[in-house]
Amino acid sequence: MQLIADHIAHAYGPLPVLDDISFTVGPGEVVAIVGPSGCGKSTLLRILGGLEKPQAGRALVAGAPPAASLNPLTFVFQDFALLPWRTVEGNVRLVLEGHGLSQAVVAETIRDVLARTGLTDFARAYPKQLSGGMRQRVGIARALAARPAVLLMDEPLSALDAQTRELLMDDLVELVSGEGSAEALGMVYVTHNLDEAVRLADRILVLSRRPGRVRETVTVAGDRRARRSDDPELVRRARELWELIRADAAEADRELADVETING
Amino acid sequence: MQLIADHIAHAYGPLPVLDDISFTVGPGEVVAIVGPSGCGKSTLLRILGGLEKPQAGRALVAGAPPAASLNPLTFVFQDFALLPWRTVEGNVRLVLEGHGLSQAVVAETIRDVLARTGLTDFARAYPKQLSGGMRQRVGIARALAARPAVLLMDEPLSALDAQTRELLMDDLVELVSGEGSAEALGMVYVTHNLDEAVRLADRILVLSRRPGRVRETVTVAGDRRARRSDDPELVRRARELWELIRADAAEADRELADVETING
Amino acid sequence: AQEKVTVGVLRFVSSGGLFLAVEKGYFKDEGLDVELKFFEAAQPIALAVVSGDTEFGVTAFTAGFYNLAGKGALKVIAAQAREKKGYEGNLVLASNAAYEKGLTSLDKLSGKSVGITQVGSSFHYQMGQIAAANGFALKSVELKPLQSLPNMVASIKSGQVDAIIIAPHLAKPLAASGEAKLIGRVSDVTEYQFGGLFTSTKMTTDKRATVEKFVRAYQKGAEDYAKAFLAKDASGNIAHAPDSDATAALVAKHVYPSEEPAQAAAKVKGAAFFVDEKARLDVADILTQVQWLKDEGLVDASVDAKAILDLSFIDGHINAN
Amino acid sequence: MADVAHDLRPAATADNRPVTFRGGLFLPRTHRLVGFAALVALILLWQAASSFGWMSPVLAPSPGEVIDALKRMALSGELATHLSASLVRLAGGFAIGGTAGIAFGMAIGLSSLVRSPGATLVAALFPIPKIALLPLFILWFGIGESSKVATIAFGTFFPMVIATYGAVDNVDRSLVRMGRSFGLSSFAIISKIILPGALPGILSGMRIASSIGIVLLIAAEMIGANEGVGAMVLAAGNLMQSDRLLAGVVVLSLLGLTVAGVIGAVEKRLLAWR
Amino acid sequence: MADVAHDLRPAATADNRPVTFRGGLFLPRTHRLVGFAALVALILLWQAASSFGWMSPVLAPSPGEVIDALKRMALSGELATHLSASLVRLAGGFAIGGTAGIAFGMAIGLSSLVRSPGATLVAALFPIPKIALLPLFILWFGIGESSKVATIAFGTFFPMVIATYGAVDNVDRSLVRMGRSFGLSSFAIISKIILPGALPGILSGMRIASSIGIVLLIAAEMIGANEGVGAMVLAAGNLMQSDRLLAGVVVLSLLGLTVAGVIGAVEKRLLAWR
Ligand SMILES: Nc1ncnc2c1ncn2[C@@H]1O[C@H](COP(=O)(O)OP(=O)(O)OP(=O)(O)O)[C@@H](O)[C@H]1O
Ligand SMILES: Nc1ncnc2c1ncn2[C@@H]1O[C@H](COP(=O)(O)OP(=O)(O)OP(=O)(O)O)[C@@H](O)[C@H]1O
Ligand SMILES: [Mg+2]
Ligand SMILES: [Mg+2]
Repeated sequence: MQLIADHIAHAYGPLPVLDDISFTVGPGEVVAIVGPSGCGKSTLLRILGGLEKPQAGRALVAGAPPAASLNPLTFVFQDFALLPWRTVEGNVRLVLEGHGLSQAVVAETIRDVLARTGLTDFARAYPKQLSGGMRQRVGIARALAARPAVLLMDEPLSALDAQTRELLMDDLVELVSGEGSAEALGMVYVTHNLDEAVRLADRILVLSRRPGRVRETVTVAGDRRARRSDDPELVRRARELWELIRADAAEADRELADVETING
Repeated sequence: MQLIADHIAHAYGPLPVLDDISFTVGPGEVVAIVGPSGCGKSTLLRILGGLEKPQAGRALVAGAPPAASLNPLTFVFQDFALLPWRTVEGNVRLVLEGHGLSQAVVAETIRDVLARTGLTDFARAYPKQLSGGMRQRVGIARALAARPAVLLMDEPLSALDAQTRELLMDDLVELVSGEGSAEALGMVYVTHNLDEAVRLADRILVLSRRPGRVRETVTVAGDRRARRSDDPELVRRARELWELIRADAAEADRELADVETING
Repeated sequence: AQEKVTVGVLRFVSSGGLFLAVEKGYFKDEGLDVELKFFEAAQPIALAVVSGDTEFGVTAFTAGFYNLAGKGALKVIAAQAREKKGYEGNLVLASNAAYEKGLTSLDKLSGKSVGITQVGSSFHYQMGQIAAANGFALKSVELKPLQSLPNMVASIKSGQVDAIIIAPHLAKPLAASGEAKLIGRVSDVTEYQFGGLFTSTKMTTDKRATVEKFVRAYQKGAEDYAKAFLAKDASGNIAHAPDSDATAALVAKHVYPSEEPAQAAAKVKGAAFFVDEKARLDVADILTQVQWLKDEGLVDASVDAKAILDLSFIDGHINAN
Repeated sequence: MADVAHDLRPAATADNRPVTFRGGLFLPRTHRLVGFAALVALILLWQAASSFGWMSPVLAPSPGEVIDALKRMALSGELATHLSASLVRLAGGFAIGGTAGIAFGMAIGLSSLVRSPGATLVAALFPIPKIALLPLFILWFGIGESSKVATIAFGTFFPMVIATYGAVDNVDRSLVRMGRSFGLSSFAIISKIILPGALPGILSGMRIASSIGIVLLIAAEMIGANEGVGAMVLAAGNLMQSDRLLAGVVVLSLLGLTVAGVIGAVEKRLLAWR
Repeated sequence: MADVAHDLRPAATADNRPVTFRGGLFLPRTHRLVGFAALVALILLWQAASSFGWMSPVLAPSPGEVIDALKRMALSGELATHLSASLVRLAGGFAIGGTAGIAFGMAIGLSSLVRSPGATLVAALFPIPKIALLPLFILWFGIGESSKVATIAFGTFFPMVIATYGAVDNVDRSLVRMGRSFGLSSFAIISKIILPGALPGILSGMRIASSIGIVLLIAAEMIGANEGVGAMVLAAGNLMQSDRLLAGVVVLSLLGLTVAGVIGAVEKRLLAWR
């Protein structure tokens, strides 16, 4: 299944936040989205996932999702969005309920995704009892459990330390390529971490400051399974990306652009 | 004013999370704390700020805070903790109320911290109307407004893009050294971003996995105002730090340590 | 200066004597500035007199009243209305359904359900008298306390109860419209002292002069009431005095304050219970009432009926020996 | 930097279909007019019920008759008298009961010292019917205005206490911790964090308590009241004047709508941030 | 890697002082025993009031007398008869009114179609005193059990509706959005996200509604009831038997405590996550 952003534009009241965004992502592909804070990245993901109606343009899908997929377009939310009254396990179970899965399959899926996110010991803890990074991992575990065709990830590793992040990125790489029995999946990956972007993405969309517009699309070539974080080539690409962004930053210092304010 | 961690240890029920942490931080100093997700960093900050009682050891202060300080030990929370019913401006004003400040001083302070965090245009927006990174910046603006003697920052830039992060780090550097009229302040800086740690810190406490214990204390020498993110020496230090941490990660893969589980 | 006293009262025609005494200035003549305090239930009136919030009260006698008065705080000093043969009085209605099944007279009430307002109310007592007079046990009747007159009307119309005892101004329209059947009059069975004027025991001892003045004016009101509404012609029918319309209008002001005066006055005339012209109490009946209620377990055995009465303010109470 | 493309829009294939919108958040809208229409429908239903005889005309007159009765009462000035008497009692009683209820509810929600005894006494005293206590009310407050105001104050106090402490219990404690961390005084935390956080629950409690207050006008005006909508309804019941009785009911109902409208407006203003 | 130190503990200076603890989050604790003590204190106060004559013995007997009356009623089996009759009505009425109230409140909170008419009708009908409508209840439901159950059902319905829709309005919509994003059915979102999220408010509403239900036993048992605690209280009131009246009040109060205890236990279980 392919997910297609077709000239998407959006505004909140007088505040334009997205301007003419188009791209495609299919199985085995990762599109990373980087851009300044408040430029509309989360809004774009919501539109792609059908949670918000764009003011112009459309989010489209082409092709059928894999039969086993419980929820073809699956989010990892920036603010986690965990149910505080369910345990870690219960939060994951939420997305498995109502699909007629057997008890055994449900239990096995939960066991698997909690193990992958290092939460096995905290299966019965409530969100309130978790650290920030653990909450974020519950959000990831839940998304994995839904067997998505396209994952819409909003800064999914932002609260994690470098080593946990490494491990989870390895996991994501496997997922995307469809290692083992699983099918390959697509991923839209919003991040502010350029290292993550070059490590994971096939294409990196660099958005301008609000209203977010695609300033550049950077292609990262080569098998992502072969990439290593300390690969000098990747480090160089990340530095390049950074220069690109910094130029934009210098251009318009701070958020004093002449946009309509949201005030009043 | 100095803040002293004196053999602090803590546990939640059967789950030990901190073990014998000691360090000192004073005006003009930055102590960074890095460590795996869930190792007790946020807990440590809460104990240092008097929000939680440690099971052993003490948090101490020595010396008087600067007279102008509204709140000597000030937090930037990992989950922002904004009042949803107050606007951006109102959230900042909260910490200025009740100190007998004149209207003009309050207004000027708010103007200043919002400008520093790039939120001027969103002064009257409610938290719900902000992006993740903007919310985080409100938390920073609020902390700055309180004129702290020691800032306890819990991953304060985690939701921000690289360029905004750069700008805010420059700001923090100035703050710590007491540029201009302001007094120098101390900072305890929890982060999972090693580049941030080497860029800002005098000392980096590397914590082990839960229960968090100081594995290493890494000193970063040199004037922090002269440091640049792309300084090869800093990049080298960050890489060293990463190696140090990775060794720990390899040692005990994933969170399957033999700790008592929180389950049941 | 006039002495201020308040009287607790319900908006019923049977308290007409009191209203006339106010309207015609009899209290003023005695140097009393009387304020009427209208209540919407009888119970609080007695309580207000006990607590000293009002000096006097006029209501019907109920088991509750006797229980309260039996504790020594209240004294009954004059009469209100009375059930008397040949005058307006409570009527017994059967529901249409019950009537069709044969409930056509009072002696057939045994085994039927009868709606009353409250346990220990006058209706309850009157049902007891009917049972005694017709030779069946009260226990054989299923009494349904329904609390309010609208509830009674609703119950009889919908056949929820087989019969009710109810005041004539409500009974007659029901019977006339065919929504229920009239099967008897209470006054055919028994004469009955409905209620009285009472005050606190403290008043009768500490402010005797005031009480005497009040009673005198009250009696005058009762006399006017009797003259206007209760006079009979030779054939025994009520013959209203020529000024009865004006008198009724005065009463109506208090009973139906919101209604058109002419219509209200007519209602007053049509619902005029018997009131003794000198406001004398039927003492023997009160003793009988209390005894019956005691036998039924509704009035505490320790209550001394005679101690409730202070007969010294009016001469010649009926059946006083 | 290589491989820059500005439009990756794919060729539209027959297979393309829009992503299903799934953003419905169950955020219903309020339409004043629809609310009004519902009231009209209720009155029409009532008219139908009396036209088709589902309600006996003796017990329940038609809307027309009731409106007539209302008109007469309005013209004679009687309505104004009753309404103003009741409004004073209601406002006084609700002001006392509501304020005390919020204060006590806050105390139960905030203090270990108050919580157990407070919550227990509320649970024990709330279910006591006011009517059963009328004798004591007369004894303590007399038969003047104070007993009437007290009846309403007592009746609104208890639901406000329960709603308030429920709402306080539900305030996110991480915000309280934030307030503490900035050295806010306990008073500031209570007034700036807990009270606004509990406000939705408190306003919901006020809707309930104000309605209960109106219902209690009847009980309150049982005691020596000549004026007041409750007294009028009672008197009309005793005199079997069902048109007046229902006119009184209509007035109480309109009163309830007004109070609910006011609370709704306050809610809209104070909870705009949601 | 250079400059490794394992203990940076400073020399203790005279000047050192512990960081002030400021973690008090206003999370009061519940102590059953203290609650019980409060009840005992209330009874002692009552005893004192009657011993020192603050309450006229004519109107309010001492606790001792009331306990005597209770004992007599318990021994004669009268208490059991009244209590069981009332419990059946209360349980039935509250079950109907509560369930319908939660369902209707959810509908108001979730659907634009229901919201405006629903909220308006509730605001208009809640303030109508049940007592004024008893004649209509008799007409519609008779004077048997159904009118009694209906009275309680109506009385508990309205507060439950208001509490429920207030609670639903207050559920964090970002959680609903999450549910939508995982393709949960509307039913699943309502039952798994909105209902649990609204639960604290609903339980608080249940505390209020159950107390109102107990109060309404009196109104319900006004109509043709010979058995039931409410009927007993009414009869005792009519007969001025203040010891029996207060005995009835004590029973209602204990009933209220029991129901509150049950709700408290449910709350403790279901809201453990807070
Ligand atoms: N209120 C609590 N009750 C029980 N356990 C808790 C509580 N708060 C934290 N913990 C546990 O304490 C441990 C440390 O949590 P803490 O938030 O201090 O971690 P952290 O180092 O800040 O992690 P992260 O980088 O993910 O934010 C975690 O295992 C967490 O589950
Ligand atoms: N519900 C809303 N109402 C009004 N404005 C909104 C709303 N949600 C977002 N915005 C505004 O839209 C803009 C883009 O927000 P968005 O969350 O998409 O940014 P973002 O790119 O994800 O930023 P960040 O990296 O900080 O998370 C911001 O200026 C924000 O203030
Ligand atoms: Mg975002
Ligand atoms: Mg943390």
